[in-house]
Amino acid sequence: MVDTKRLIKILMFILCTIIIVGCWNRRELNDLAVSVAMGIDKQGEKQILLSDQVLIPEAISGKEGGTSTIAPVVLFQTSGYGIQETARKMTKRSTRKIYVGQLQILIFGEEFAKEGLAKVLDHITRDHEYRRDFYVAVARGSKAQDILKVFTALEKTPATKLKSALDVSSKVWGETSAIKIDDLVSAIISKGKEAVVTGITLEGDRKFINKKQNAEKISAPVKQIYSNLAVFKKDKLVGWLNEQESIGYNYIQKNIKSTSVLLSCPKDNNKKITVELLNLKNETKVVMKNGKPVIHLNIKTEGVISDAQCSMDFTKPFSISQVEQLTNNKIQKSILLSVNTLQHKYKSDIFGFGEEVERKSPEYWEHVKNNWNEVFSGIPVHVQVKSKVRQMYKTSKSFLERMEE
Amino acid sequence: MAKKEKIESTQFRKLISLYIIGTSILLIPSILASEAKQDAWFSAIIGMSAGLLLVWLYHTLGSFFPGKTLVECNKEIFGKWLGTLLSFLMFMFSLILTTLVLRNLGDFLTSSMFPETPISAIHIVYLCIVAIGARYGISNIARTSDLFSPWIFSLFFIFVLLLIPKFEWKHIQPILAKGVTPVLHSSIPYIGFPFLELVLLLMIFPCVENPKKAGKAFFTGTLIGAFVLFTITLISIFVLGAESTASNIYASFELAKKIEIGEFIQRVEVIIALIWFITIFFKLIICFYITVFCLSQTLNLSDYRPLTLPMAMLLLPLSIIISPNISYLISFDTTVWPLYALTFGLVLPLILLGVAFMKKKFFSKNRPSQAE
Amino acid sequence: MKTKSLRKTKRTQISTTHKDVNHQALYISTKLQENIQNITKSLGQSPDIIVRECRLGRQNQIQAAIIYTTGLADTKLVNKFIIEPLLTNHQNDFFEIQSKHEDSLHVIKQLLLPVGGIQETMNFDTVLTKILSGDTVLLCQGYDRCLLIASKGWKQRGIEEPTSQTVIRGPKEGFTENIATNIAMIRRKIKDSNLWLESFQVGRVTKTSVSIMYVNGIAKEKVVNEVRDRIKRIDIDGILESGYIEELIQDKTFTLFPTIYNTERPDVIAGGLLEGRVAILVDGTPFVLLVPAIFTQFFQSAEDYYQRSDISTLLRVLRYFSLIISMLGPAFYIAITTFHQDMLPPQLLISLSAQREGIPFPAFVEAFLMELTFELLREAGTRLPRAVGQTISIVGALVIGQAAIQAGIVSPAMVIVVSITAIASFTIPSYNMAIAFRILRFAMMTLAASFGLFGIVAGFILHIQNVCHLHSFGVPYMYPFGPNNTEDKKDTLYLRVPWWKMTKRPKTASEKNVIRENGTSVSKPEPEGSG
Amino acid sequence: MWSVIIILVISILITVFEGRTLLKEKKWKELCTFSVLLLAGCILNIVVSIGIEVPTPLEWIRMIYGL
Repeated sequence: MVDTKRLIKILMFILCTIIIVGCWNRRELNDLAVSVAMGIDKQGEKQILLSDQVLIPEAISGKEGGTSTIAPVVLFQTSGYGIQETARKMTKRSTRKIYVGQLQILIFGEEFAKEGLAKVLDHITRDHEYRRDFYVAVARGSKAQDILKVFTALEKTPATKLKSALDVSSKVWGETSAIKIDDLVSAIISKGKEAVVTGITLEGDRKFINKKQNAEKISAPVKQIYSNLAVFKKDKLVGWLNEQESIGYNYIQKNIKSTSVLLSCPKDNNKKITVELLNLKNETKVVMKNGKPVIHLNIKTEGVISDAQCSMDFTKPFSISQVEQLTNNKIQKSILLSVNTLQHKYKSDIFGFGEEVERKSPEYWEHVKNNWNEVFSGIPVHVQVKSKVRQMYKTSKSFLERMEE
Repeated sequence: MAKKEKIESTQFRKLISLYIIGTSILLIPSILASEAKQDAWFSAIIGMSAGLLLVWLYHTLGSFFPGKTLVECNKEIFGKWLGTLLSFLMFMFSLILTTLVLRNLGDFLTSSMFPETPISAIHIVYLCIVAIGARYGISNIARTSDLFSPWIFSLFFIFVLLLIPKFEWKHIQPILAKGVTPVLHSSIPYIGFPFLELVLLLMIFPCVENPKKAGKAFFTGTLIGAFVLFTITLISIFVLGAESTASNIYASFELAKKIEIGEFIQRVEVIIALIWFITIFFKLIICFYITVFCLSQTLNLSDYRPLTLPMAMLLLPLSIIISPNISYLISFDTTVWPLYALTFGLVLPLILLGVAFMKKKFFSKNRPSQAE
Repeated sequence: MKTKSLRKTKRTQISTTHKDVNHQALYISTKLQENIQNITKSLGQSPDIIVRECRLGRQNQIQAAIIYTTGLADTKLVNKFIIEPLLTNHQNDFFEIQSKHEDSLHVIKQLLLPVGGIQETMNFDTVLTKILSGDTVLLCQGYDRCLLIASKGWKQRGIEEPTSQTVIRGPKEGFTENIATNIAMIRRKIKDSNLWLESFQVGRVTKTSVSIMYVNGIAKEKVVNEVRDRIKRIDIDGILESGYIEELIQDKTFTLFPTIYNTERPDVIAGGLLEGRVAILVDGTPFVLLVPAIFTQFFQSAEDYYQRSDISTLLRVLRYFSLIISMLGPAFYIAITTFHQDMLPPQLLISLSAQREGIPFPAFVEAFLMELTFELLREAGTRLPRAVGQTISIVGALVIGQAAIQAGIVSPAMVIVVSITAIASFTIPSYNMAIAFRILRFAMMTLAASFGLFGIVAGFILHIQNVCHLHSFGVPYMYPFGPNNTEDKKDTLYLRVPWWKMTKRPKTASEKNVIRENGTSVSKPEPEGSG
Repeated sequence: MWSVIIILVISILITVFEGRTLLKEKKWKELCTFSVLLLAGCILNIVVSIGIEVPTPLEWIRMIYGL
């Protein structure tokens, strides 16, 4: 008790020395090159090309209100053998250390993805600086670096544009799937599930890549568009799903918050009726039949008729049930389509049926887990869809009908 | 001087639960899930019940020698020389435990937040605080725990609440797919890790004001601590799945990374980590206090306080050399540590209790008392 | 808990020599002239000591002298009620009575002087002290005693509104420099026979009167005894303000935090007394001390008890937040911008780093400079004459706020952080507590700059440990929190439950008589139409 | 090099502050324990800071338990 004061003095002294010597991990904000998007491409035989889209803060915010003439971002690129080595080499180009803590999207080149992602994913999951919540995408038919070189309007940084576009489209349209790095990694690791990554393509005149005029035109000459899903087997890209199949996949995964289904009119194939699905419930059941699993998919949807071109009177219950039936068929078709493609074309269980089987029957799973993808392609899948059309917005009859009356 | 210090039974309860939560909250989910996989929560329950049994043992021992610390019990039962030797071994046990706790903290910080900071710098900072705290005495530690524990528990509660939307209920299935063996097997290091270490708390057990309430506090404290660990294990499985839980060394930190509250508040993991620092701090300071106190009692010193600074000085290099890397530490924690802890946490108390019981039965009427 | 703070000052020797020169006599002699000479000599023949010699009695046979100090004694009172009755009552019964009684001093005291406080003394020292504190001395030839007549009356400040702790609702009177007035103000609030007062004289040279006040039966006897002992142990030449006493009697000096509460407000003191605390009043200062003091007390304003409980609770929560901001604000900013950038939302990160572009200093130095400038401004503002002070703060704000940003020396965000911190620190009601947190802020900034949030937490733990270690007169400083007490948490840092729920006195200060309000009686009227 | 000097300075500081009171109060046993601990700490610190590899004490425990 007597010399506690003294003790505190000594320890304060020690603390002060450390503090003075300290500051190992300190980085000032203006010493950071904040990377918001990253692209990884194949370069030559074995090397990778790492592209970092780095923010230029003054160009985005600041006193000039962002109307400066410099581009809002700058792309640093280096090639190397491993991602860590390459990232460090980047400092040769950039005056500041690249900071990846704010990464929003990671894009793999298609060629690179075909060879396997494993060699970069380990570093990304291990390094403490990477977050776990950025999106991943595969550049379809182009290089990842090209996608990062496109000027965009509306959002100042291309990365933000890429991120929010993916966010929105995966929610309201159902073709794309917003896959985060965490989902990707856990799907690759899991034995009962394969990975899926959304695709991104460049459309338009490639001359405008890396040109500021692109953002200045009302109709941008070159656009980044999300489309389709890339199917992986382990960490390697094996193929793409088309639009229908992608939607089918998303139905199974319950990824869709809402989407619209385009149906042909019962009487006239050329006229269309659109049902907007608002609520989607999905149940995957595994039933063991004769020691073999059978998958039952039960899907329940609720929707509204949002656009009807056919001449139907929706005040009649019959026409409603007709629409419901059509919706059922449509959804079932797209699901079966995607299941078929994956079972037979790619032999990759991206739906996670394997995990369901494991839960249902661990003993059986022990048997088949090592060649699950083979087993998967032979599993019967039953799909049952129950749709309900609740409302039809403000009008009960279609516009055409009302014109004719 | 130190013996006059008193703590309340509620404070004792808090100290125990913080002591159990301490470093375990970081490491336990991964250790449990490495073998039991999705049944890790089951192992947590087994560990908890084993822990409660142990607490019953310690409590019996503690109330057998009212007002006596473990070291004093040793000396009373085994006589001066053997008792001193055993107490010294006990001291080594607590010293190694303290070192391990310190090292765990340093490893956690350097690997998750400050990779460039030398681990010794972090240790020095922590040792400084701990030395001051130990110097202030156990009652001050108890008061500090009074102040911090509402924060820790409420933040833990918020942490759980924020993770609920991320639950994937199906992660927990299938239940007991591989039978009970892996579950039992993985609960062994868990029993060794926080629960067998509880034996050291017999050093401060006599400080508690009301011995009757102290026993109850011992139980409830253990229960609370074990429940927190159980919750965190369960949540890790729910959110991360068994695979990720097992492969992430600091699974609960990984959990914290999953929290998002809207767009603005993300990546609160640092704040959650800070809460864990505080629990680790408590574990460390209790261990440190016990180590120093144990030594001073073993050598019959009048005061433990002069030993705090040199002990801190000694702990610093020890914590560096104690393990070459984290995987060594974890393998030690899961293989050797349970045995080592078993020696001091189960065998020694049992012998003590047995001998004491025999002595009481045969000699109680002949000898009035053994104390000097 | 030993009080080590009762240190002996080095001024001891000076005062002893002073004694040797002047004090030849210990007692009053029977010779009047000798006495007068002694007194004037002892007081250095100061011209403000008035010696009025006169003769009393029917035959003017009694030689007497009236001595007082101009300025300290109320001259009107001396003339009207001391000199006049003595000189005009010659022809009255006095003479006859005097013949019966030998003791004319006694007669004068009993029959002649229409004044309240009259004492007799033989002690020469007392006489000097009394003269110097404004009393009048009546010496008579042939007596080795004298009369001390209370005639204090000097110009003093009237009761004004306290400036250090202002309230919107509540009494607007504050203590004055006069201890008697102060005691009266407290007495006016608590009219109970158990409100006890004890007086001491502290300071060998200044002979300042110090009083302790407590409600007998509520205050812990241990605390009262401890206060009494500690005050008696003080050995110093002078006490000029209650700050002297505070420092000399507090438990442990190694802390930034005040462990004794001080206030200018009688209502706060009265409230404290009712809770069982002990008040220490010192003559010559409007600041009255209250012990034991606990941490939470310093965050309570008198007004909290006058506003509705829900409002007060919210205000206390607000203060609690501002306490955290004022201690940790800049530290957090430094930690997050230099260590944990990933905690920032992307948009904020962009705008912050754009602002920092071109700033020559690291964030820590920037923050340090700004905080230092702010402290300078604050100090300048309080020290300068009021009119200039205003100007200084305006100039400071303009120069620092505008020019520094435009020159690119500091970033706007930092200015915002520093100003928020400054504003937050003003919400802490107690000035000396606010200072403690201001100092801690710098320590926390340093820790944050070297270890980020980890450093802040480490510092925080250290600080909490230290605070938990403190005691104020045997009461743990962090009382209702550590050690924990649910009952007493009803009136703490962030909570003020309604009066009808606070039925017990805090255990900090009172042991017996804890029931403050009869819990069963419904003091609140039932709302009409209910039930 | 610097680290060795700092370690020595700190050890001396600790000795001066703590040892003085112990000496004054004539607590020889405490002083003895104190010095042994401090010496061990100091030497170990220096050894570690110079960079000499020290085997971990955990290995001994492992050996005792025969694993």
